[in-house]
Amino acid sequence: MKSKQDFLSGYRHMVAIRRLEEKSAELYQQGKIGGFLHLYIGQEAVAVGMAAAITKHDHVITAYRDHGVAYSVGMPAKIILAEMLGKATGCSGGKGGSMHLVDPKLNFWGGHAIVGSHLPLAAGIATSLQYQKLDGVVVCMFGDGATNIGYFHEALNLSKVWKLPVVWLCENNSYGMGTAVDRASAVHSMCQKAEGYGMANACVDGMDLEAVYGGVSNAAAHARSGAGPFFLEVQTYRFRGHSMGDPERYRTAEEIKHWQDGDPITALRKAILAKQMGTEAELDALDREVDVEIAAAEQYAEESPEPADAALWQHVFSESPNGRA
Amino acid sequence: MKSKQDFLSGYRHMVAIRRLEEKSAELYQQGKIGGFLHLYIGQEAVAVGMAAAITKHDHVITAYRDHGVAYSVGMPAKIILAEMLGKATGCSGGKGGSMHLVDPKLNFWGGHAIVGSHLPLAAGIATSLQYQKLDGVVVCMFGDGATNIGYFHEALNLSKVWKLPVVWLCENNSYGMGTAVDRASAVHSMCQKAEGYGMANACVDGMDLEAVYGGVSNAAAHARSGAGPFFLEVQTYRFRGHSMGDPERYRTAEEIKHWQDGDPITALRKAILAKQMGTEAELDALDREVDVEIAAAEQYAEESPEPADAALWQHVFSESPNGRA
Amino acid sequence: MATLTVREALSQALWEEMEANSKIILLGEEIGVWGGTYAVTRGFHDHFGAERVRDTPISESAIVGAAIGAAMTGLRPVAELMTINFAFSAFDMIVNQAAKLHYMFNGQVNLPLIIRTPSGGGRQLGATHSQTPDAIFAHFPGLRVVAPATPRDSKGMLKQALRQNDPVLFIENATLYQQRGDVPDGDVTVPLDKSVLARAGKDVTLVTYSKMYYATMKAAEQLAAEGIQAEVIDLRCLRPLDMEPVVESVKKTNRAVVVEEGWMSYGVGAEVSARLQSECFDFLDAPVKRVAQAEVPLPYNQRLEQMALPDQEKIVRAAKEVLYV
Amino acid sequence: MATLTVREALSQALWEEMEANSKIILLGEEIGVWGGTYAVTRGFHDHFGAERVRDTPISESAIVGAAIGAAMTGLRPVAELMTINFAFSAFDMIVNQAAKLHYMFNGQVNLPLIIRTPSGGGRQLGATHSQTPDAIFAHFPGLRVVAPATPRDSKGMLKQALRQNDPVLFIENATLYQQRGDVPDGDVTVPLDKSVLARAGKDVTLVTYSKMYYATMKAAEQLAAEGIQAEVIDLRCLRPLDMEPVVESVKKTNRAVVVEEGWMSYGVGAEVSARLQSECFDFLDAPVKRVAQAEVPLPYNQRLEQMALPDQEKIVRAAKEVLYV
Ligand SMILES: Cc1ncc(C[n+]2csc(CCOP(=O)(O)OP(=O)(O)O)c2C)c(N)n1
Ligand SMILES: Cc1ncc(C[n+]2csc(CCOP(=O)(O)OP(=O)(O)O)c2C)c(N)n1
Ligand SMILES: [Mg+2]
Ligand SMILES: [Mg+2]
Repeated sequence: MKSKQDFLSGYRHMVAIRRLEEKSAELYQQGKIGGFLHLYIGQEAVAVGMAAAITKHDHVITAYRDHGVAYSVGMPAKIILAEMLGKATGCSGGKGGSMHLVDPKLNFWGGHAIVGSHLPLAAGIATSLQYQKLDGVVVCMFGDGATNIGYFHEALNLSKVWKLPVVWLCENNSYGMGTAVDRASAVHSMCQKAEGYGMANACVDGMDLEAVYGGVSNAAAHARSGAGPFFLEVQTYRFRGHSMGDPERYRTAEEIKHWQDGDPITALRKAILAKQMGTEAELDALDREVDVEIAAAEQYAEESPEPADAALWQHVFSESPNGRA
Repeated sequence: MKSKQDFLSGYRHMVAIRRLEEKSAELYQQGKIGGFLHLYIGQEAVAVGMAAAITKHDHVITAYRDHGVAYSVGMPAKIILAEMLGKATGCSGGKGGSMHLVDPKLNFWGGHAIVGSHLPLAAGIATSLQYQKLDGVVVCMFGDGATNIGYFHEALNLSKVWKLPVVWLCENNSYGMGTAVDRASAVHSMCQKAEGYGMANACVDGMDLEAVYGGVSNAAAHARSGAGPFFLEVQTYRFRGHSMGDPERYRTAEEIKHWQDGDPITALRKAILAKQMGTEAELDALDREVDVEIAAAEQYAEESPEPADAALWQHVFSESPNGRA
Repeated sequence: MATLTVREALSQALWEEMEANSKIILLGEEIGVWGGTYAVTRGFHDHFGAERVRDTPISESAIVGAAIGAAMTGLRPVAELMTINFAFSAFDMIVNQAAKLHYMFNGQVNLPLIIRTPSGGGRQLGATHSQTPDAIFAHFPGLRVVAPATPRDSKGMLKQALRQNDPVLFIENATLYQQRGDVPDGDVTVPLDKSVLARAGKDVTLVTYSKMYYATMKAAEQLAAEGIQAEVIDLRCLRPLDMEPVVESVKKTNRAVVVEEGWMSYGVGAEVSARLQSECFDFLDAPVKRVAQAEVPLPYNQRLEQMALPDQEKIVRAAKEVLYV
Repeated sequence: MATLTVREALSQALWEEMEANSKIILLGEEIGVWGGTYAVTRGFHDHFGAERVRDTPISESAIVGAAIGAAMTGLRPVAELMTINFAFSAFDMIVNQAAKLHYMFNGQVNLPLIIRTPSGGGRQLGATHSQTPDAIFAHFPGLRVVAPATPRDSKGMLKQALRQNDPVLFIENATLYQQRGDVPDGDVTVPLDKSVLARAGKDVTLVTYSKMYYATMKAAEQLAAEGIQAEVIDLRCLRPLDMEPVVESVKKTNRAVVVEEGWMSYGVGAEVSARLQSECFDFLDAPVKRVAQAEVPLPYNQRLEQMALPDQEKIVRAAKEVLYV
C-alpha cells in the first residue's frame, strides 16, 4: 500500500462491503434472504487488506462470514446478492446461499459453515500447490472461536510438518457467537497457539487497513519463500450480532461503542486525508460510486430468475460418473 | 520415593510388568491371545512411577498400551491375563481384551483404542471431580502420536479453560507406530505443545523411576491445588514393536540397543544397590516372587472358564432401561 | 393440563430434574450466557450457576467426550450439540465411545448421559446445516435414539432419559420448538422404547416420527375428508425400535406408508419397511411406501429446498397409492 | 489372466494409475515408510517418493480434509484410513464436506478423491475396532460408496475410481487382503454403479457384498449339494445402489435373503429389503430375510465374536427359511 490508488481502492472496497452488508441486512429483514446471515461490518479492513496483499496466483478460503472476503477477492456485489437471494445468477446458482460463496476462477474456495472444517481443506490446497510446484500460497481465514476445534489443531500441525505454503489468518473479533475468547480459549493470544506448533507468527491491528496489508504481505512472503506456514492474528471486531437475531446478551453497549470509535472505514478516511492520498471530494465520489454499485447489484439480484426445478437434481455427482476426467 | 519399601515395591512392580508382558507375547504367539497386543516393555518406569505418586482418590485412564498401567494401579496379573485370554474371570469378562482393561473400583477407567479418544473422557472425569468437590485428580496417559489428533487439542484446551484437575501424562516413546515424532509433529518437544495452551508443564526421564515419581508428584500436586491442569512429558522407549507383527522398518538396531542400555529395570536395580535401598539377594528374591506370581496368573487364566453364550447379549444397555438409577 | 410449546416442555423437564437431582449438569455451546441457541436453557445459567450450566468452547468432541467421562464417574451430564450436523464432528465420541463402553467394560461402567440436539431442514441453512441423519445414529447398538414430536413426549421422554442409565441421543427439531400441545401437570414420564398410536383409522397405516408427525397428522385429516381413515403411529424411538403398534396396525389396515424427513436410502423408512414386509408379509395388500427427502444435499434456495422435503401433499399421494386410489 | 490376492490387485491398480497420472497422490498413516498397515502400498514410498506417498500424523480429519482440498485444486488424492472405525474421527469431512461441496458449489468444484479403508470384524479387535458400518456412509447423497469382494473388482473398481470425478469411499475388508482370484491381464476397469450376478440359480436369490460374498458363495454351494439352486448377486456398490440384477433375479426366484456383515437395523439389508418388497411385491413368495451381525458391540472373546457374526451356516438356514424347507 504505497500509491494513492492503493489507498483509494482499499477505501472503495471497504465502503462497498459495508454497504453490501447493510443491504443484506435490509433484504434479510424483508424476508428476501433466508437462512443464517453473518455480517462482516467492522471487519472490512481484514478482507480488503488481505486481498490487496496477495496475487492472483494465491488462493483464499474462509468461513461463513464470507461476503466481505468474496467481494475483496473480486466477486461482484451483484453475484453475491443474487446468491443470497437464491437466484440462478448467484455464484452457486442459488444452491449455496450466504454462507457458501465461492468462485474457483478467482481461486476463492468458499464459504464454509462447519466451524474450522475448511482448515484441513486449506492444508490440502496448499499441498496441491506445493506438490505441483505452483507459485501461490493459500490464505485461510477463520475466527477466534474456530481455534478451539480439533480441525484447527490437525490442520496447523500438518501444515507445519509438511512445510505448506499457508497463511493461517485468524480474525480475532473477541467472540465466537456469545462466548468471549477467555471463556473458550486456554490462551488469550491467538499467536500463543501458533507457538505451540513452533510456527512463525505475528499479530496486527485488524481495524487498520495498512496494518493488515503489511501483516499479510509479510506472512505471504514467508509462506511463498518455502519457509512453511505463517500464523497471522488480526484483532478486529464485529459491530453487529453474530448473525441476524443475536440477542447480544454477552457484551455491553460501551464495548461496542469503544470499537466503533475505531471504525476501520472512518480511520482509513482520516488516514487518507492526513497522508494526502485523497481528498474529501474524491472519497465522497467513491461513496457515491458504491451506492450506485450496490443499488445496481440489488436490482440485478432482484430481477434475476430463480433456478429451474431441474437444478435440484443437478450436481449431486459430477456429470460423467464413469468417464475419464 | 524415599523408603526402602518404595524402591523395592517399585522394582517388584516393574519386574512384574516385564514378566507379564513377556508372558503375553508368548501366549500371543501360541494363538491364545487374539486381536492386537501392545507391549509395555521398556516403559515400565512410567506406569509404576505414576502409580506410586498418586493416591487412591485419584483416577487413571490410558490408551491401548495398558497392561502395565492396569497392573500398576492394582489390577492383579491373573485378571489381566484372564482378560487377554478372553475368559469370564477377566476384568471385563473377556469382552474387552488386551486394549480395554478396566476396573472402576480402582478408579481405573481403561484401556481405550481410538487414539486420543480418552482425553476428552479424562476432561469429563476431572469435571466430575471438580463439580463434586472431590479430592482426586485424573492422570491421563497417552502417546506422542496421540498429540496430533483433534481430541488432544479439544481436551487440553477445555481442561485449561475450566481449570480441571488433570495431569496430562504424555509417554513420548519417539514413535507413533512407525512414525517418528518429527515426521508427525510440528514440534519435537511435547512440552512446547503445552505452552500453546499456557499450561504448566515439565519433562522428565521416563526410564528413571524416581524421575517419573517426582514428576507425577509435582504435577498431581499442582492439579490437586486447584491450579488447573498440568502437562507432563516423559521420555521413554518401547523395546518391542508397536504391536505384535510390526515389521520395524522405521528404526535401527543401534537405536534400540542404545535405549536398551538404559533399561529402566537394570537402571533401578543399580540405583537401589548404589543407594543401599536393597541387596542383590532381596532383589533376586523379588524376581523369584514375580516368577511365581506370573506363573500362577497364567495358570489361573488358562484354567478360567470362557464366558457363557448369554454374555454376548448382556450389557448392550444397562439392566433397568426405564428405571430410576 | 397445560398448553406448552416444545421449547417450554423441554425446558421444564430439564429444570425440574435439575432441581431434583444435583448430579445433572449441562454442557454445550451457548447454553449459558446466551441462553441456548434455541432458548431451551434460557434462565438456567443465572439460576443454576456456571458450574452446572457450562458454556463450552467450539469443541464438539470434547463436549461429548467430557459428558462421557462425567457420566462414567457418577454425574448425569446433558450435552447439547447446537445442531445434529455438528454431531458429525463428535461422531466417534457418540458411536464409538458412548455407545460402546458399557458393553466393552462388561456393564461395570454406566453412561447416563444425554446428547440433546435439533435435527431437520427447511430453513434455508444449506447443505451442511440442514440434515436429518437420525437413522445413522440408530444403526449403533448401545445408543438409545429418540425423537419425540409433541410437547408431552418431549417433556416426558427427556425426564425419562434423565432417570435411566444409558446414553441417549435425544433428537429435537429446530422447527418444532414453537409447536404447542397439551402436557399433563405434575411429573410426566414417557418410556424410551415405545411407539404410540397417534390417530386411529382402518384403511392405511402412516408411520412417522418427529416433525413429520405433524404433516402426517394433517395428511390423515385431509384423507379423512376424502373418506379414507388413516391410522398414524408415532415411532418416537428409533433404537430400540418398537414395531408392535405398527405391526398391529398394518395387520388391520393392510397398507403402510413410512414418512420421514431424512433421505430415503438407508433411512428410517428402510428399516420399518424391511421389518413390516417380514412381520406382516401375509397382511400387506400393497408394498410399503416410503415418503422421504429427495436424495440431494439440501440446497439453499427456498423453492428447491421445499421441493426436496416431504410434506402433507406427498404423504396424501403416497397413502392413495398404497390404496390404489 | 493372473491369479492375484486382493492386496496385489489393489496395489497394482494404484501403482499402474500412479505411473500413468502424476496427479495421483497418496496420504495416510503408515502408508509410506511402514508400507501400509495391510501392505497395500509396500514399495510405493521408495518408488514414488515422499511427495507422492505421504505419511501423515494421526489426524484423520486432516487426512480427509487435505485430500478434499487437494482434489478441489486439481489433484487426485487417495486418502487411506487405517480402518473404517477411524473414519468416525473424520466423519464430518467425509459426509459433510466431501459429499456436499460439489452440489453446494453448483458443480463448479470437482472432488476426485478416494478414501480407501478396510471394514469388518472377526479378528478379536474389540468393540471400537471391528465395525462394518458401511450402510451409514451410503446414506449420504454425493458420496459414492463401493465395497468390492473379488481381486478383479478390487482392481477394476479402484482403477475406475481413479478415473472419475466424485468422492468415493472405497471399502475394503481387512480379512480379504489374502483372498485370491483371477484378474484379467492389462487394463481392467469395473463400473462404480453396477451390481453383478455372481452365480446363477433359480430357487432363491442371495444378495450380498464384500466379505460376505465368500460365505454366501459357499452357502450357495452347500445349498446346491442339497438340490437348491441359489442365485447370488454381489452388490459391489452401496451408493448408488443398483437393484436391477437383484430385482430381475427375485422376479425369477421369488425369494430373497440379504447378507451383510454389519448390524441389521438400519443396515444394507434394510434398504435392499425395502426396495425389493416395493419392486417385487407381486413376485415374492416369502418375506425377504436378512442375515447380519448380532446387534451388540463386538466382543473380544473369539467364540462370542464368531457367534455375533453372520456365516455360511446362518445363510443356509435363512435360505431354507425363505424356501420354507
Ligand atoms: C462445528 C460447529 N460447531 C458449532 C457451530 C455453530 N457456530 C457457527 S459460528 C460459531 C462461532 C464461531 O466463532 P468464530 O470462529 O470466532 O467466528 P466469528 O463468528 O466470530 O466470525 C458457532 C459456534 C458450527 N457452525 N460448527
Ligand atoms: C483415531 C485412530 N487412528 C489410528 C489408529 C491406529 N493406531 C493405533 S496406535 C497408533 C499409534 C499411536 O502412537 P502413540 O500415541 O505415540 O502411542 P504408542 O503406541 O507409542 O504408545 C495408531 C496410529 C487408532 N487406533 N485410532
Ligand atoms: Mg470470533
Ligand atoms: Mg508413541
